[in-house]
Amino acid sequence: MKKIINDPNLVVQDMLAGMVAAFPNDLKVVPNTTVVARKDAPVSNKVGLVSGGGSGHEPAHAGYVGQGMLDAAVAGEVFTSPTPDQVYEAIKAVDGGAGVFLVIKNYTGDVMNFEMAAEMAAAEGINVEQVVVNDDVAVEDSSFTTGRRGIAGTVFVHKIAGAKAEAGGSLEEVKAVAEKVVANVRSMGMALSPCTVPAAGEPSFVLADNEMEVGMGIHGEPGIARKEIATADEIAQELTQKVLDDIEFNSGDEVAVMVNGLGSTPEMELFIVNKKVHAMLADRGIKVYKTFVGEYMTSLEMAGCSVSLLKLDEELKELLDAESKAPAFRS
Amino acid sequence: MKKIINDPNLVVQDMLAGMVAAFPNDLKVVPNTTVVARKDAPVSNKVGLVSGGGSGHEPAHAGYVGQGMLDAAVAGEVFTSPTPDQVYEAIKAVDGGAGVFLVIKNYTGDVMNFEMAAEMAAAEGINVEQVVVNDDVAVEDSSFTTGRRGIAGTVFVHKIAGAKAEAGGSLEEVKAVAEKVVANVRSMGMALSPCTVPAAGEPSFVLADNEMEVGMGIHGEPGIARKEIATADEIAQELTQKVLDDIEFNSGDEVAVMVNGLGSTPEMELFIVNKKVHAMLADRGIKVYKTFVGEYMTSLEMAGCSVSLLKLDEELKELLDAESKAPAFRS
Amino acid sequence: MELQVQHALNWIEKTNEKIQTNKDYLSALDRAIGDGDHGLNMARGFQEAVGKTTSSSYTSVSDIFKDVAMTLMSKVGGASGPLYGTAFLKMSMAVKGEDSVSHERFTKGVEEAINGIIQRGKAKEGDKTLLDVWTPVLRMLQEQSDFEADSLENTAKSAMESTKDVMAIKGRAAYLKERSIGHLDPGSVSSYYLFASLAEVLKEGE
Amino acid sequence: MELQVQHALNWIEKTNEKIQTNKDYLSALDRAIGDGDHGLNMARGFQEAVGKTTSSSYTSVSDIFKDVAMTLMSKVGGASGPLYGTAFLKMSMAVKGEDSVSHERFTKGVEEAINGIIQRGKAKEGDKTLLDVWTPVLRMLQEQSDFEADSLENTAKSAMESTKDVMAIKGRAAYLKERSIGHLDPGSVSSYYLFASLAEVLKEGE
Ligand SMILES: Nc1ncnc2c1ncn2[C@@H]1O[C@H](COP(=O)(O)OP(=O)(O)O)[C@@H](O)[C@H]1O
Ligand SMILES: Nc1ncnc2c1ncn2[C@@H]1O[C@H](COP(=O)(O)OP(=O)(O)O)[C@@H](O)[C@H]1O
Ligand SMILES: [Mg+2]
Ligand SMILES: [Mg+2]
Ligand SMILES: [Mg+2]
Ligand SMILES: [Mg+2]
Repeated sequence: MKKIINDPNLVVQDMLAGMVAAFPNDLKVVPNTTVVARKDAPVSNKVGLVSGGGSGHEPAHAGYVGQGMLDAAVAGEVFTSPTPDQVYEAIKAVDGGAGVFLVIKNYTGDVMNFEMAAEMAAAEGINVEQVVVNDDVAVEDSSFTTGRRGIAGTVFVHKIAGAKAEAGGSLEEVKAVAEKVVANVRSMGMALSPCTVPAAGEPSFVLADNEMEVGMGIHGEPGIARKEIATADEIAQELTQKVLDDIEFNSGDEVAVMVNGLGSTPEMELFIVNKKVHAMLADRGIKVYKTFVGEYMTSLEMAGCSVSLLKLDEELKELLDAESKAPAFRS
Repeated sequence: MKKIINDPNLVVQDMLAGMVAAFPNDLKVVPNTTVVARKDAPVSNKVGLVSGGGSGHEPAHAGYVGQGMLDAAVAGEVFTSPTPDQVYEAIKAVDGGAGVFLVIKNYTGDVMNFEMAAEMAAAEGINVEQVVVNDDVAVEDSSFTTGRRGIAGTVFVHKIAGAKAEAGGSLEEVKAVAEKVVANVRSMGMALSPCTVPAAGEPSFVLADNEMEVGMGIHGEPGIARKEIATADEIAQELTQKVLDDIEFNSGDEVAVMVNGLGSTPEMELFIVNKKVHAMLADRGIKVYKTFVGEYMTSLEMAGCSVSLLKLDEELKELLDAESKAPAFRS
Repeated sequence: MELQVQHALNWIEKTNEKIQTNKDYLSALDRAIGDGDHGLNMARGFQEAVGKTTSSSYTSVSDIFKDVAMTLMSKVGGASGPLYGTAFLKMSMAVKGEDSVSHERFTKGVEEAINGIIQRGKAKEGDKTLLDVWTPVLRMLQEQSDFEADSLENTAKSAMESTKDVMAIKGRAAYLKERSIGHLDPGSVSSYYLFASLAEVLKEGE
Repeated sequence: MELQVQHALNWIEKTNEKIQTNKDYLSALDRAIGDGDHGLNMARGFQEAVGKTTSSSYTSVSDIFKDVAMTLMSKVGGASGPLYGTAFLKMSMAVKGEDSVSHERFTKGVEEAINGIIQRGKAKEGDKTLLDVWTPVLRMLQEQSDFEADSLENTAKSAMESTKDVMAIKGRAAYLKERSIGHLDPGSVSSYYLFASLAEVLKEGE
């Protein structure tokens, strides 16, 4: 394991300190927590937006804290959902009287920990609502199982729900628009190489030189299939087709595209994938309203990418375009 | 070699197509060239800014094309300086009548190819000036040798000279401020792992599990020393100290900090490095005006980072803060 | 016999020892079908729990369980944190009011713990989660009228082992579907350590 | 003998063959002390150059050299593109006005090429660049009055080999300082291929 770290057990703490040092006017760490909040939190009479999850997905989630996006992000240990007390601290830190909205990625741990925090907050009289993001079409959507995971599409929820809250939306309105995003966003990913959790010191899986893993999560969990490595066009084709098959996309629809790098994929390769994604959408008469190419939801130093599509309507377009001052999402 | 590409010989072409597909309202490829230019280039009566170099440094250089930054970026083959005819195409594409300014990184190839293009442009009556960026303190600054390399600090030149040009600065003024940045910016890098040029298929060097390479360039060239891998604090200390030793920094000085990832370093690690850089500057009474943490000037999928410091005065601060609409540098 | 305060303290300490010793093993199990942090999570949580229980003084088992619950809840994270935390909290509530714990009360505690786990995690026996150890243990406890260390250890062990042949329905391993077959469930292994430690305490206490 | 159009065409073709064959070797040399693209650069450039010369018809060596110069300039990139491009451009100018090229004219051409390389690259002999092959070759040419294939081949070869023991002052390898010692200069090796190819052409043409 080669990493630029001090102590494998202190990576989260060190990272948060380095992050707040970088953006001292915009971000703060809530004392004695792993919560990064807007410097001006709580913003009174604004719905407070909280997200978070395990660390190792940077810039998610703290990079999305800022005016127009999240009010706070809770950082768990690497790939480990944060604990309820930390989420509760975040809720308290951003509660400006208009309620707090939680954006949760659909993992058993995240759902449980966030829900427990929500119960604690409710017991203190704070109005809390939530959405569970499950955009990963690699996984079957079944109520009998854990259901689909939340991956890169979550960033669209942060952006759009954040814009709604910033514009003065009520807790119900924020929830409604977040649910609309969840209903309209789908993603799928693949990996060429694994990642190593610092405290574990072992790669999450082993791939042969000619292998790729398709249907990756973002925690180094194995994907749904292991295959011979394909060309960028074939990879883009496979991911995008799975996404397109999952919800109805019609000619004339407008979408936002996100080609997300998992950590060590050169941007060059993401743009090569993007070329094919656009070609496929053009073939189907689907109009791309906006494209995001880069590292939005990573898996430490994993090599690979995901493709997300968000079907847009006028409301979503406007909120997607609204100003954001989050360090990792300037618009 | 594991890469998400189609044909190793077409990566630059595919990338540029994917890039312009992502930002169709902002960027264009000048037909039959590898030049990415502002959609509205040439902007009349504005000094046109051209930079570029080998590919594989994404988001450099095309990611910095946009209002407030570069007018065009010329992409060479991976790690290979673009040819004079391509640079000349860029110059012609951005010449709005106020002259064209070239930002060149100090590598023999870049300097020669850009200068030849400048000669071609001069022969056509276009007013061309240039600056050669040489911020890498790992390399000795000697007029008998090739001199210092240009690395991540170059992005500050793009930003500040770009803002000056956008504000209506004359060719001389743009040149003067670019030279001021070059005089005040210093960088140094290190790597934990090499990168592989797609068409070559072999890693640029081999490091043992416990080794790091210090004083890296950004083309997979070996650095100046190979050492046992150190902690993030030690690495930050070594890079930052070398930078601080190179020009006078006094207590009370204001600086911009850039902690740049070389390609596959998780952002988490960059923030851990940033923490130490800030601590060192605070110890010396040096004030951090603004911090940039992320991938600004990469080396394909190399793991490692560089630290850059730019000493600021009022003019540089204002230009650094000025609006930029380049995809990879929104402010 | 009844579980005394010292038994409960020893239980937590022994569990912690086993988890620290097998930390890498638990993480390796989780790497195969999950995200590789189960050993780290449990080791972090139980280390803290022992830190808490050894630095406090107790007059009831219920209070010990409560402190363990709170510590696990705030230190483990992931899926296992809320689940183990809830389990200990429910056990704490079930054995409240008396200093030591009878077999009957303990059995009730495990039953409540399982209810809590199900309520939180929405899994059922056979989904390849730690319930696949807890539920057989409960059945065994219900069939007996006093603590029986050996059958506790044996039941937990064979229950843990049989998670290997099962396809995961809940938890992170569920994403793998058929590919999850052939691997032990990490949470079931840590639960086995928990009950095996209890068995050891019972033996020493006899 | 004089260099005829066909000789010049053969020269470029043979050079290209050697470069294509040794493409990976040249890149590997460049990886050791540079950025690993010299083989790629030269192979791309000479492939195009041959494409150009074989699809055109020429009445003078000068025109061939000019097309080669232009192609290399616009296809190679890096440091070697402008340098080889300039070299061929200067040679083209020096041998202009006559269909074929005498030894004397060719010698003058190489001298002008070197001047061009120096003007562009600001290096001097001994800096561990391709000048370390071109300059000894020029001296050898100046000492003789007619083309001598064997001494051309030998001079270029030993000049190329002696770049190994030299510390780089210019080019990318200069960053390595002492660490550049012990490695051949990639540009000198490609220049050796160029002159070795010329030697072969001269032999065949005799
Ligand atoms: N819904 C659930 N109900 C019961 N137990 C579960 C559930 N989901 C996961 N588990 C248990 O948690 C274990 C994984 O814990 P851990 O690795 O610490 O958390 P995470 O999966 O969040 O990384 C699994 O092996 C399984 O036994
Ligand atoms: N200033 C210079 N003068 C003469 N030759 C040079 C100079 N710099 C580099 N070279 C030659 O160019 C070769 C490297 O070419 P190449 O790898 O294609 O370009 P780059 O160094 O830009 O990657 C070196 O081996 C050396 O022979
Ligand atoms: Mg986890
Ligand atoms: Mg090069
Ligand atoms: Mg886990
Ligand atoms: Mg080279």
